[in-house]
Parts: sequence; structure tokens; C-alpha cells
Amino acid sequence: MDKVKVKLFAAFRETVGQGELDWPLGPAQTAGELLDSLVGEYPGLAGGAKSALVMVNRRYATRQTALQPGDEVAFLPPVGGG
Amino acid sequence: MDKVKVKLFAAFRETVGQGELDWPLGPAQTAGELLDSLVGEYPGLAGGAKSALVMVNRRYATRQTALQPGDEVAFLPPVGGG
Amino acid sequence: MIIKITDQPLNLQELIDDVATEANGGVVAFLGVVRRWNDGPDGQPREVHWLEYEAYKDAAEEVMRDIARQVEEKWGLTSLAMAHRVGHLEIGDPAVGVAVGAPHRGIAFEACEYAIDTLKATVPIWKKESWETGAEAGQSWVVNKESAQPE
Amino acid sequence: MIIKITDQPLNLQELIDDVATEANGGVVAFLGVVRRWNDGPDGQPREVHWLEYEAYKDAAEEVMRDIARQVEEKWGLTSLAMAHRVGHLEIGDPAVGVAVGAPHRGIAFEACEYAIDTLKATVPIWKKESWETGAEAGQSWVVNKESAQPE
Repeated sequence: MDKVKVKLFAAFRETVGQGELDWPLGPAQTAGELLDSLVGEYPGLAGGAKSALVMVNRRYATRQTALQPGDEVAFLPPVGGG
Repeated sequence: MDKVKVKLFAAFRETVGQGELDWPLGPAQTAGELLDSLVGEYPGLAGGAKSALVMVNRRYATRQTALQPGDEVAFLPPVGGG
Repeated sequence: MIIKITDQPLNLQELIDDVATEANGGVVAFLGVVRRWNDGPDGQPREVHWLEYEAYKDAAEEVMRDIARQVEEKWGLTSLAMAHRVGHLEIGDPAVGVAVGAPHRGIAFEACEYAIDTLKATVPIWKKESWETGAEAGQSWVVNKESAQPE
Repeated sequence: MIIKITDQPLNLQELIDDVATEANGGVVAFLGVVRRWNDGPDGQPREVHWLEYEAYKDAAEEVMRDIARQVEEKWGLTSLAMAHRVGHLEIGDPAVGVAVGAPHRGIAFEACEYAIDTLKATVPIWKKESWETGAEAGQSWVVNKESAQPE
């Protein structure tokens, strides 16, 4: 089955218990759909999912961005650098 | 006779040939009047006198400032720091 | 052009030297230092014990390079250097440094402020704060009010 | 509070350390460096060989202290450090450094820009430039366009 690499940081990483997951990718799946499937598996993500930023292959993307097998998809809590 | 110390910098210092002068002070003389008497003695100052800034005792003053014996009076070309 | 996420202490002089060229007479630098007091979510000040910064390193450096490109597009003739530290930081430790060199200082001020504002909104870095108020203590992820929102 | 006219090389880190307190999370610094190219009075660029800065030292430090007081009055809760070098300077040498620390960075940017703008208008320091254009060469006192005018 096709897969993507999911990266999780900060509060999301703590909720899931790890910073990186291999995750199955359905046909023509978008980043938003993938996030929904993650929340289904890890309900603790539900609260933060709405404000999550999305990156695909280390570039900002949106929930509408279509994913390809092998993509690196990151869900980011609001940032706190500086 | 009462005197003031006159300080000259940059182009004014070069025109006069020195950076410090003891200068006679007339009764109730202002900084502007003192500058006029300096220009009388050193005509090379005439060109720059109009744009000269005035300090009395190391504080900005005006041509109307009345001088006291012993004051340190400085005539400054436009500044160029930074 | 120095652009980096690092777990080593920041050296602002290194950033300044990187942007102070023979053509750039004005260098403006910003240094963000860990403060002892920070406002909690209720607006009340909390005493900070330490911070722990975490970054999505490769992506963060890519976004920082984007900021440098935006600055060059907007103001031209500028150079920018930027570094952010990650890991455990104590009070007084520099967390972020930005230096901008430009032929004239007005541009350097504008570009440096734009760069740090944009960093705080968009660079994927997170900060966990260990705090106490006297009555309470805890560890919290602290979000920038400038943080970008999802579309 | 470091406020000084000096004939020694400037150390910006010293100024930054002076204003980076536990309360001041944001430090903005300006460094003015001798450029190789500067516009002559006709607006054409001239190559600079060296600069010679001269100051009315005691008065200059007094005016710089005034600027620090103005910054504190206008923005409060800030700290300012400022140093200007005098004597012979070569291309690339720092001539002036200003650092402002404040609890929030917006204030620090505003106050630092105000401080260097006001220094260039009012602090009694003069600059002789040794220049050449290829066709001509000379030494000239160069005036800031910001310089204060007599009342």
C-alpha cells in the first residue's frame, strides 16, 4: 500500500508519542483527509487539528493539497520561535 | 577684561588654525555678537558662520544666548557623525 | 549568507560580520533573549525557569531562506543573516539573532523588523516554557500571537 | 549605561550586553561601518580612502546622554548604550554603535532608529573624508543631510 511519512512536533508529537509515522495513503487523498484519519487514530489530536498548519515536503501547503506516495507531510501546531 | 573660552572644530578649527581661543567679552554680549567679532578677526569664517550651531557650556544655545565671563562658547559646523 | 538552526550558543557578531560588506554602511541586528518574566494565558506574569525550543530543522531553514529572498525582493541591495537556537535555554540566553546590512540605515531597520516579525509568524519552531506563579507551576507550549493561521 | 566617544575599536557585543537585562527580551542594535563608496556633493559616487572623525568630546557625550533620556521618556522601560569612534578609520571599520533593550521588540526598533537619527542630527562630531573619483581626489568635511540647522 502507498504510504507517506508524517512528521509531528511539539504538542502533537507528545500526544502521539512519536515525531514520525509511516501512514497509509488512500487514492487521491488530500492533506486534510490524512489529518482526519490521524485524528481518528489519535483522538487527542482533535483539539489542535483545527489550528494545525500543514507542510508537504517541507513547504507550506493547505488541507486541499493532494498527496503523492512518499511525500513528507507535517502537521504543525501554531509556532513559537523567536 | 572679561573673557570667554571659544572652541572651534573641523573646518572652523582649520580656518582659525587652532581649536581653542581666549576671547574678550564685551558687556551684555550675546553668542551671536561674539561670532560676529570672530568673523571680523577671521574673515575665512564668514562663509560658514550662517550655518554654525552654537553651544554654551557644552549645551546647545542660540545666537541670542547672553554670555557670562568664563563661559565655554563653541561654534560648530553642521555635524557629520555616524 | 548564514541561515541556521543550531543547538550551539548564538554568536551575533558572526551574523553581523556576515552582512557588513564594503557596500553596506548600515547594519541593524535583532537579538531575542530569554526573559525571566513572561505573561501567562491570563495575562498575568509568570516566572520562567527555562525554555526548550524544538524545530522542524530542514523546513525551518528553508522558510528562513524564503524570508531572506523576500527581503532581497522588497528592499534590494540588502544582505540578511539569521540564526535560531534549539534545545534547553536558560534566562538571558540568546534564542534568535537576525542581522541585515544595507547601503542606508532606514532600509536596514525596516528589513530587520520584517524578518523577525515573519520568523515569529512562519518559521516552524516551538517553545516549551517551564514556569511558576508562586501558587502554580507547570510546563506549557507557548504560542506566538503572530503565529500564522491555517487558510 | 555605556555612553562614550572613544579612539579605540568599537565592540558592539559590549553595548548589547549592557542593555540585555533579564527584563529586556528584545535587543536592537545599529552598527555604522565605513563604506568604500560615498556620494559626493554632485551626487556622484566617490571612492573613500579613509575617514578622520573629530568630536567635541565632553559635549558629544552629554548630547548622547540626552538622547538616552529622551528614549527613556518616550518609550519607558528601555535601556540604551551608544558609542562613537574618533580618529582615523579605514573601510569596514565600525564608526558608531547603538544598542537598545526593551521588553518588546517593536519599541526597541523604534527607539534604536530614533537614537541613531538623533545622533546624526545633533551629536557634535565631524567627519573628514579622503576620496577620489579617478579624475579628482581630495579631502573634504562631509556633513550629514540630517544635521540640525541653527534657529
